[in-house]
Amino acid sequence: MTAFWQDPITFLRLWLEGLLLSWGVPASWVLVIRFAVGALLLATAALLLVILQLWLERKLIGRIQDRLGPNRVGPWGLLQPIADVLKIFTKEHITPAGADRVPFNLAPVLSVAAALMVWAVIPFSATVMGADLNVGILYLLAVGALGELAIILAGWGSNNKYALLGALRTVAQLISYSVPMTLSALVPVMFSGSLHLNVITQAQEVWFVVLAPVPALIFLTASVAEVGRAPFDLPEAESELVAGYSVEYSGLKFGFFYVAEFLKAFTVSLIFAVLFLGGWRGPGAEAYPVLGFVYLMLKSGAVYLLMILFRGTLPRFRIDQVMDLNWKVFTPLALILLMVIALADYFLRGTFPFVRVLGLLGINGLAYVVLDRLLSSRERLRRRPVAQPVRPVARPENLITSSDAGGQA
Amino acid sequence: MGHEMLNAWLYIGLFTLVAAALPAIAIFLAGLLSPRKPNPIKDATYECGVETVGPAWTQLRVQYYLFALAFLIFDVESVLLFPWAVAYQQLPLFAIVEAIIFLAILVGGLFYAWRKGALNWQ
Amino acid sequence: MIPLSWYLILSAALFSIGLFAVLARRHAIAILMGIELMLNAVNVNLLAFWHYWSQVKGAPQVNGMVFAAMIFVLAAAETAVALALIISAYRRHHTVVVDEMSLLKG
Amino acid sequence: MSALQWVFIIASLITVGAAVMMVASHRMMHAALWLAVALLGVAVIFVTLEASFFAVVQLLVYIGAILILIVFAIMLTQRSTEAGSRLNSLAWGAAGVAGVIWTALTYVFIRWVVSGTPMQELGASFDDVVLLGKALVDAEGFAVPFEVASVLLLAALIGAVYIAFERKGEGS
Repeated sequence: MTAFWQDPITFLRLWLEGLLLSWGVPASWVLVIRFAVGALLLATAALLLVILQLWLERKLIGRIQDRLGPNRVGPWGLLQPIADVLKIFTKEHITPAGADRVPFNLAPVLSVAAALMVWAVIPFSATVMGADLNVGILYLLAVGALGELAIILAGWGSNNKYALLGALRTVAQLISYSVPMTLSALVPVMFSGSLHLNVITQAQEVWFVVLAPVPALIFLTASVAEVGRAPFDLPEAESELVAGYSVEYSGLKFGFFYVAEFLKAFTVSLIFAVLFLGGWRGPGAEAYPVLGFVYLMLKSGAVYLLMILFRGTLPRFRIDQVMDLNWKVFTPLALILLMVIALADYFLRGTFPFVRVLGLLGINGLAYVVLDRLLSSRERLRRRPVAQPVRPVARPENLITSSDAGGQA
Repeated sequence: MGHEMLNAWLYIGLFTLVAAALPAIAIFLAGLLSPRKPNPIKDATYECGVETVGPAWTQLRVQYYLFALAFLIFDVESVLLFPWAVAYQQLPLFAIVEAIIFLAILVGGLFYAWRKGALNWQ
Repeated sequence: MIPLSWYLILSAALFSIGLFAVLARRHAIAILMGIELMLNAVNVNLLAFWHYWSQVKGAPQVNGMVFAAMIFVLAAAETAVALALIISAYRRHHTVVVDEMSLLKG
Repeated sequence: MSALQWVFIIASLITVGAAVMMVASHRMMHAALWLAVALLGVAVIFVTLEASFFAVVQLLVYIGAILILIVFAIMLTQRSTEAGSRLNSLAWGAAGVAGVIWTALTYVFIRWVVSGTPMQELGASFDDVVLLGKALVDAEGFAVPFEVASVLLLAALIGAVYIAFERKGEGS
C-alpha cells in the first residue's frame, strides 16, 4: 500500500476501488466507474487550467508590451479570467441567417473535445496515466485530425465567405505543419522502440532533445504552428480574413474556440515535454510518483512560457512565408535528418552511451548546418519582394527610359 | 490479450464522451441563461458591414488542393514508417537501408513538386 | 466475443452502399466517396479475418495487417489522382457530373 | 450479450446509417460530413477487432487527409454541384443490384458455420506493430510491397501534381 504523500492519486484510486468492492459492486463496473470518475476529474482539471493560463498569458504579454495586464479584479488581477468567464457565459448566442445549424453548433464542442482528448493518454507520473495505449503517439497525432474537422465544420456551418476561406486556409496550414511534426515524432519512437508514451518516457535516460535537437526544434515550431499561435496566427489575422473561421460565433460558442486554442497551447507543451524532455522523469520520480507529476508540469510549463515569449516577440508571418518555411525548409530537413539519424544511430548503437550522445549531437549539428546552407542558398535566389515591382517615378531621367523600374536604363 | 488494450480504449471512449459532454452542457446552460433577441440585421452574415453578395462560396485556388495532396502522400508515408521505427532497434542494416531508400524515393517526389512550383503559395 | 459473421455482414452492407453510390450518383466526387466506402468495407473484412485467424493460430499473424496497410496506401494514391482528374476535368468542362462530361469531348 | 457486442452493434448501426445518409444527401458537403461519421464508425469497429494501430491510422489517413482532400476538391468544383438531380437513371437498377448482393451475402454468412477450431486469446506481450514493422522491411517478408508502396505514392504525387497544376493560359 503506497502512502498518501508518495502517490496521492493511486492512493485515492485504491481507496475508491476498495470502497466500491466492499459495497458489492461487480468488478467490471468498478472499472467503468473508476474510468468515468478519472476522466471527469481530468477533463475538468484541464478546463480549469485554461482559466489560470488566461491570466498568466495576459499578464506576461502585458509585461512584454510594457503594460500592466489585468490588475483590477482580485489580487494581481487573479480573478479577472473568472469575471470574463461569467461575462461570456451570459452573452447572447447569435446564429447567423442561413447557417447550417448542426455543423455550426457541433464545431465548438468538437474543437474543445479534440483538444481535451489528448489528455487521455498522457503519462502524468510513473503510476498515473489514463490509458496506456499501445499506439499512444499515433493517437496524439490522430486526434489533431478531429480538430481540423471541427474547423471545417465551423467554416462551412457559418455560411460566410470569410469564415469558409479562413477555415480552409487554417486547415491548409495545419495539415502542412503536421507533416514535419509527424516525421520528427518518428525519432523518439526510433530511440525508444515503442509507441507507448510511458515507454518513451522511461527510455529517456538521456533526454531525446539532447540526442536529436534538430527534430525537437522542428517538432516544437511545428506544434506552435499547429496551435495557430503567433507568429503563425494567420488563421485569425484580422487584417486579412476578418477573424478567420470563428467570425460568426458569439457568446460561449466563441469562447470555446478560444478555450480550445489555449488548451491546445498547453497540450502541445505537454506533448513536447513527454516526447523530448523526459516526461515525468527526474530525481526521485520513481519512488515518489507525485514528484514526477511536478516535474512534468514544470517542464511543460517551461515550454509554454517559451511559447508565450514567441508570441510576445515575433512578428506574424505572411501566408506564403508560412508555407515556404514548412515545405521548403522543415519537411526536407525532417526527411533527411530522419535518414541521417537512422543510419548514424545504427553504427553508434553498441558504443558507450556518452559516445552515442556526442555522435548524435554532432551529426545533428552537421546535418543542420549543411542543409541550412543548401536550402537557404536556393531560397535567397527565389525570394520575392514584399511589394509590387518599383513603380515608375516621374523623374527627369525616366522620361527617356522604357524601364518600368526607373533608374539606369 | 488485449484486454488491457480494450480497457485502454474503454477509458478513451469514456473520456471522449466526457470531453464532448462538458462543453455541450456548458453551451446548453449558457443558451438558457443568455438573452435571446434575434433580428434580421443581427443575424445577417458578418462581412465587415459590406452587403453580402451571393452564396458563401468563392472560387478556391487549386493551391489548396496541391498542399493537401502533398500532405496526404507524406502522411501515408509516415504512417508506414511508424511500424518500422518501432522495430528499428531490432533491425539489421539491410532493413534500415531499405527504409532510407523508401524515404529517398519520396524526397524525390517532394523535390519534383518543388521544382514544378506546386509548393509556392501564389 | 463477437461472431465473425457480424463483421462480414457489416462489411457487405458498407460495400453494397458504396456500390450503389458508384452506380447511381451523378457527381464524380460522390462516386469517389462510394469507392472509399467500398475500400473501407474491404479493410473491415481483412482485419476481421486477421483477428480470427490470429486467434485460431494462437499467435498474431502478419499478412492481414500488411494487406490492410497496403489498402490504406492504395486508397490514398487513388484519391489523390482521381480528385486531380476531377479538378482538371472541371476546369475544362465546368462540370463534375459524370454523364455530362462524357458527352463533351474535350 | 457482452458489452463489446453492444459497442459493435451501436458502432455498426451508426456507420451504416451515416453511409446511407452520405449516399442520400443532396449537397456534397453534407455527403462529406456523413462520410466522416461513417469513417469514425469504422475506426470504432477496428478497435473492437483489437487493431488499435489501424483504428488510429483510420483517423489519421482517412479523416485527417483523404476527407480533407475531398473537402478541398468539393470547394474547388462547387459551382456545378447543386444543379440537377443527384441520381442517374440507373438508380433503381443500382439499388436492386446492391440490395441483392447484400441479401445474398448476408444469407451466406448467417448459414455459414465456422469450423469448430478452438480459438485462443493472444498473450499480453503481443505487440502487433513491431511485427508489422519487421515484416515490412524483411527481405523474405514484404520488402518488395513496401518499396512498391513508396513508388506508388511517388507516382500518385507526380501524376496528381501534373494533372491538377494550373498551366498558364488555361484555367478559370
